[in-house]
Amino acid sequence: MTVESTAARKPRRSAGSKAGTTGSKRTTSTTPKKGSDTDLVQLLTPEGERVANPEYDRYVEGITPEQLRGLYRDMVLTRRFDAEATSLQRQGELGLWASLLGQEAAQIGSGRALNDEDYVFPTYREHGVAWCRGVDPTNLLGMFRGVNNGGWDPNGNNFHLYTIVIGSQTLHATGYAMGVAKDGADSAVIAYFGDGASSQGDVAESFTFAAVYNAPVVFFCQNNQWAISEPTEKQTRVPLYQRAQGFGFPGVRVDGNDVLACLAVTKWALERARNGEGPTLVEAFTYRMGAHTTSDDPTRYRHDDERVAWEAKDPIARLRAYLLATDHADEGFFAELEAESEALGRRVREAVRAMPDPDHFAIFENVYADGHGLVDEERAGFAAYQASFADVEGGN
Amino acid sequence: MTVESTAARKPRRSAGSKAGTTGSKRTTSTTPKKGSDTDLVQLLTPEGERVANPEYDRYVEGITPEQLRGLYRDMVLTRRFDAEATSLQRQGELGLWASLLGQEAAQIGSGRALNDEDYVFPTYREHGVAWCRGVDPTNLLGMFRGVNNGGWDPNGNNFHLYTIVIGSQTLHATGYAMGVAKDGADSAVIAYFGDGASSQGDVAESFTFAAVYNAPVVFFCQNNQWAISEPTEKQTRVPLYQRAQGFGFPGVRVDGNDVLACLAVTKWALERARNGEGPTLVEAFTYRMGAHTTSDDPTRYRHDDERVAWEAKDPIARLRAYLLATDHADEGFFAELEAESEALGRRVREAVRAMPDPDHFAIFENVYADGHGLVDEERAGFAAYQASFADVEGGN
Amino acid sequence: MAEKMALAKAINESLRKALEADPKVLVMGEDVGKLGGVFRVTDGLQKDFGEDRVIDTPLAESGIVGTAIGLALRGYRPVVEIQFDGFVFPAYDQIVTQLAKMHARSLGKVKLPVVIRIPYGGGIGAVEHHSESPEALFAHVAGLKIVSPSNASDAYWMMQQAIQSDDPVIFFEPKRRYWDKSEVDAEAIPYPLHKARVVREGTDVTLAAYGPMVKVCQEAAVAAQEEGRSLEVLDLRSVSPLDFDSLQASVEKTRRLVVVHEAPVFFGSGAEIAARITERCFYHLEAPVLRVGGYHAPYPPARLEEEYLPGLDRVLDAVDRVLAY
Amino acid sequence: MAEKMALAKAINESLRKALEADPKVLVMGEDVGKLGGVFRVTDGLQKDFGEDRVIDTPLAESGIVGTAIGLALRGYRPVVEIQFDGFVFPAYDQIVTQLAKMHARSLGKVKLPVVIRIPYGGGIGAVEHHSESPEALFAHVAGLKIVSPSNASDAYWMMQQAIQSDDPVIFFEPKRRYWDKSEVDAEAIPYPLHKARVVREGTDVTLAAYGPMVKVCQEAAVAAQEEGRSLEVLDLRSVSPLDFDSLQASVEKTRRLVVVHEAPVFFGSGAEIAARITERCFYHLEAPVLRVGGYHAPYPPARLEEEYLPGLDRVLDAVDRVLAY
Ligand SMILES: Cc1ncc(C[n+]2csc(CCOP(=O)(O)OP(=O)(O)O)c2C)c(N)n1
Ligand SMILES: Cc1ncc(C[n+]2csc(CCOP(=O)(O)OP(=O)(O)O)c2C)c(N)n1
Ligand SMILES: [Mg+2]
Ligand SMILES: [Mg+2]
Repeated sequence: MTVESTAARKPRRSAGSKAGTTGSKRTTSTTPKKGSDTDLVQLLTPEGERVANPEYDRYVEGITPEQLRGLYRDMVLTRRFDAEATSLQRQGELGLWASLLGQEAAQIGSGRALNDEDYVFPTYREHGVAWCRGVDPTNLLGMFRGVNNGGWDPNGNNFHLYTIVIGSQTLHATGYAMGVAKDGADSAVIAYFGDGASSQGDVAESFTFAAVYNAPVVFFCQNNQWAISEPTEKQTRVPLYQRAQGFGFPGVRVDGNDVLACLAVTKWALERARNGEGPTLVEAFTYRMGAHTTSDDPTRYRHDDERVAWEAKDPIARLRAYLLATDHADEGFFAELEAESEALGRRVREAVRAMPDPDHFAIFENVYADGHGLVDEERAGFAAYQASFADVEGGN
Repeated sequence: MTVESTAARKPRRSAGSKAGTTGSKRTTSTTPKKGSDTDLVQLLTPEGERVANPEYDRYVEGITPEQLRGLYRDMVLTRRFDAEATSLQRQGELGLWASLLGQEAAQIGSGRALNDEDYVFPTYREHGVAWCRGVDPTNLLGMFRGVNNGGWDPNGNNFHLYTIVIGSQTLHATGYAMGVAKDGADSAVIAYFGDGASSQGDVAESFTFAAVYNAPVVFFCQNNQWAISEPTEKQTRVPLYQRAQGFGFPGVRVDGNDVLACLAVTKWALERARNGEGPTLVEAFTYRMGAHTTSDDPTRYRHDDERVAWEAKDPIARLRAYLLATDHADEGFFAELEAESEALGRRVREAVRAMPDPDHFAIFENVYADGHGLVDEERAGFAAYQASFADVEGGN
Repeated sequence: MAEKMALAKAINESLRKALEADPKVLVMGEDVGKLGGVFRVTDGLQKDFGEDRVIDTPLAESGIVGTAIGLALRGYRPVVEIQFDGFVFPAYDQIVTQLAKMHARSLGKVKLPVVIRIPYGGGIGAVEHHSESPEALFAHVAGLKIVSPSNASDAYWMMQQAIQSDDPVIFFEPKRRYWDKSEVDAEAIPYPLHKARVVREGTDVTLAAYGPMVKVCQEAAVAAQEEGRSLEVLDLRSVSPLDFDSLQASVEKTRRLVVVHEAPVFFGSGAEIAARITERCFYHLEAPVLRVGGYHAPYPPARLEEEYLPGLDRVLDAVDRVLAY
Repeated sequence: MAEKMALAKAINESLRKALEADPKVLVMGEDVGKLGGVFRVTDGLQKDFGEDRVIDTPLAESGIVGTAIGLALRGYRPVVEIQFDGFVFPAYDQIVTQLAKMHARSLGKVKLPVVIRIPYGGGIGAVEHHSESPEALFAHVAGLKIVSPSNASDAYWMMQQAIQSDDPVIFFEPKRRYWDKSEVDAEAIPYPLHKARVVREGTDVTLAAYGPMVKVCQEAAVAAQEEGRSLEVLDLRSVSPLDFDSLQASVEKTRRLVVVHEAPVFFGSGAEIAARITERCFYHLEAPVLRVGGYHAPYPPARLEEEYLPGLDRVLDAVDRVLAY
């Protein structure tokens, strides 16, 4: 994948920099470096081997086998829920579904790094984070079923509503974090966004505000390699985690399919926030295994071998391998989890099917907190109009 | 000046980073460094001494005494014009004026680095660049007098109209540069903007587009230390030139009061653009000696000693000292220039006073290129309305 | 010559024709390339015209419109896609303060032939921000032209005309009609871009609509006929300028007008039409101009959109009311 | 108790009172701190309440509104300043898709008590983007409330009420009236925020306006009186909601209505008022509702603004016309 064919086609304008006048020897200018795999924080290899990391090990030092099984369980149940939602969409119970398949480690690792008092600003794909926050999975389905635009109380679990307008929630998170700092509270804020979102002006502005006000916020970018049909190369020509530096705070790239690494790096970033060290950018390098949403057809723009290659890095498989190799889990655990998984799927399926359509008058509800004359007038007109049919039906 | 008092007030959240878990030793994360004066490209000291710079010297190597005198003349005449405009505003001939006082070197140095075919996208303060492009200075005054919103043909001198909405022109410049690349043309584009503007989402988006399409554009940021009343610390906590790196192109900070350095660095950046190496960010470190505009009162927010300290770095004085020390100019030159300067002031003064008010019907002109029924209708109504007074006046 | 095709396909063909005819025409937006857009309106264009002319952009609407302005300044004629109605707002500043005003700002020196395509409106059961009708928010702004076709033939021709226009045009595509087919005659003489068209003649009441609501009005007219009422249906086609002459001519005949649009009624197109037609036809009108449209509420979740959107019954209810005067 | 003060000073006093009364109230924007804002509306507030509560922000309007939303989610009540009308558009997305809709999106769980102050309108001889009246672009959007005071007393009280409101309020400040003085009684019982007020009684024609145009209408009424015409002047004060009851009551008396605003007529407030009042008062109106406002053109350079803006003569011309029916 080249950066842009415009450049590639004109021989006079070759992409990338030429040798000669530019380069890192230039002390007075900053020259970007291309990222390499060594930039990636990894604690568990795709094969499930634990590799030491002098800087981040301490954040998962005391982790117990039970906690490891917990992370595994979270990922499995999230994936199960996600699969159920996908099939509910196929069955017509949902209008749309945005699958997190492949991103379980990024979400569970970061989600489990949080304290209860921390506050989360998700996109529309953070089902795993929602799970960690204790949001009932069925509540996530309301907007995809079309019965509401956000089906939970954000303050119930300190998990904000899903935000569809790309990037906007990063500013809400930053403002919230500015408030946390003003309150002198001991909590942090985390904003999720995607690789595509990194191009939005709002995200850059949130970096500026967070840096200037030294806000306790973690910017957690799940680089799943795609923004619908566009590969990350259409958004940036250097690794995204490097974006933070020019705004005055650190950025780090973590293996987004390694739940331990995601946990550790997010804990580090949250610790920075709590210690008054301000914002951090975490780029979780992961992969969207499925379609963008159930409306999408990825065969139009990407090769299957890419997905296959990423399957070898599956976040769940690698933790399973590790649990088995270390005897931290036995077959009984896996079997039990399988059953729990099925039960979850069943419960979600039933709950969705039982989800009632909203009352028609919901259109007019909560438009304003303090009311608005026009809404009242239109509600009354609507009621009269509806009643006129009732009359006819009654009359016949 | 602290980064933000919010942080300063809460002992738990100290601004800046603590020792310990962060730092540049961390290979997997990028940690911003604070800028220092050694970051600054300088070829002429404030005292007018030429200092060698192994990297940028070659861009001014063959410069002749005549060219040096030319740069000096440009700066002097620009300053004279600017002063005239300020006094025209005081006399009520202009509604407003945005003075470039102190920024002459940044503008003349960068402006004289350009080829005729290059294209410039200014803010509202680039009077010196306009001068370099050959735009008649009086044309710049139309919008400040209130007779038009842009008084020259952008394609006449490849100098776009002044843009007031902060940051928006950086995207126009990037798009224009994308077009230049598509055409395979041998020219470059330069976008001017301020330190305050660096916070706008549009500027970040222009960096993204320029990098992704490898567009031949130079982002020229005049960091004049202030955005109206806000010091640069309210926009960023690291030097602005570092912003570019995270978008994948180099940034450099140049002494914005050193016309030679500005010339050299801009030439380097333009060369990169022409060679197909894509965008560059140049931060010209300079100072707004005067008020933000004639409407502003800087005594409310900054101490005079700051201005006094910067006066010692005056861009014109230092080149004068160099010209004298090297015998590249004699008193005759300075006396002649003084006279030319006065003549320019006189010419501008007279031209402004002679500038006619626009015809009333200009309101309805150029709203659309291909016309619009409503505009025609409203113009006709306006004409009838105006005529009704003429009748009355005629009747009386 | 005429060929039956879906509205989305007609736009695709129109873009193809423009790309072929003029090397300065560009297509740009999110996912317009390989994917062919989320609605496949640009399907196959990148393959045939290259990444240089059919450009997948970064995910940043202000950047898309802002660079399109720059490209237009360089002599290109960009056709920009905004993926959905609700995502045009990050570009609003560039549209309102730059795109709309630069021609005037330059005293006519600069022209910005930029087309902004926006699939708009509801009725497809989508999630939030995917079903809105923001045309009034653009019509208030001088310097922009706003059009919306209701059928494939108009979509084809109006896109040709929009691209040829030297003014910025916001091209609102009725997304729920993308799959509706009608005859497109690529050799026809096009109807003027900003002129309304009587799509059904009638004598009792005029229904005026554009984009997705034209079909609803036509169906209402058929239903009304069964009740012995003769409704005239006017497809406005252009929201800025609005063709008040055609509206006036129709209202002078029918003496009653109902305006129908999906956008909220409050400060919507119907307000402007009602105000001006009342002024123009004060002595002709037997009843106030009535408006049928969205409520003053965010576009509701999909399971409520049928109640929110103007449908046949609500249009006929307004007809009843306007005839009751 | 009552004190004569300029409109800008009244807002300053009102902000001061709010900052004193509620530690959750914040003031934020570009240059609102040390400088006290380019119009000095926030003069002295940072000195007295600290940088923690009166916050100079980075130069980024979307960031200002977006972080204000976040602060509101955390329990704060931010009062945001947009420096000039023409610079609100970079924040338009956050206002329209987030601020306006989050209460509904959360099914009422979340409240966003954010006030956005916008000095607006022309008449001060400014350069481009400093004289616009974009209220209609916000009124069309459900979830926002839009108000505009015409005098110091209303400015004081309406700001108090806007800050107390649990809904987002766009507070349009008539910048050319900033220096106009009138009595402010800080102990009075405030008039309802969204209710119009008859500022002059009359019988022949109703003039309806808000913000800067109220004074023009009052002057027109005085001038008309000399010609023996009795004009009623209604200060609408709120653009969303609009007080149609008060409008109706006045029109039922005078039978003629002229709406005056600086914003372009096309798709402006006058359209909505004309449409709805015509519907409500169809049998009372002796003439169509007439509108006086800006033209469908970018706000012109300062030396043309007198021709562009509605002034006394244009209002009286409309009065003549509306009486000629
Ligand atoms: C402002 C805006 N523009 C466009 C869209 C349409 N859209 C929805 S998701 C998406 C791609 C997002 O990519 P990324 O940020 O990488 O997140 P991912 O979906 O991969 O998790 C786009 C373009 C949108 N929701 N908001
Ligand atoms: C979008 C926008 N917001 C606010 C303003 C008002 N304004 C005009 S100049 C200015 C400060 C600009 O500072 P900087 O970018 O540093 O440029 P300088 O004036 O110092 O040259 C502000 C806030 C504006 N013109 N545009
Ligand atoms: Mg992605
Ligand atoms: Mg500055």
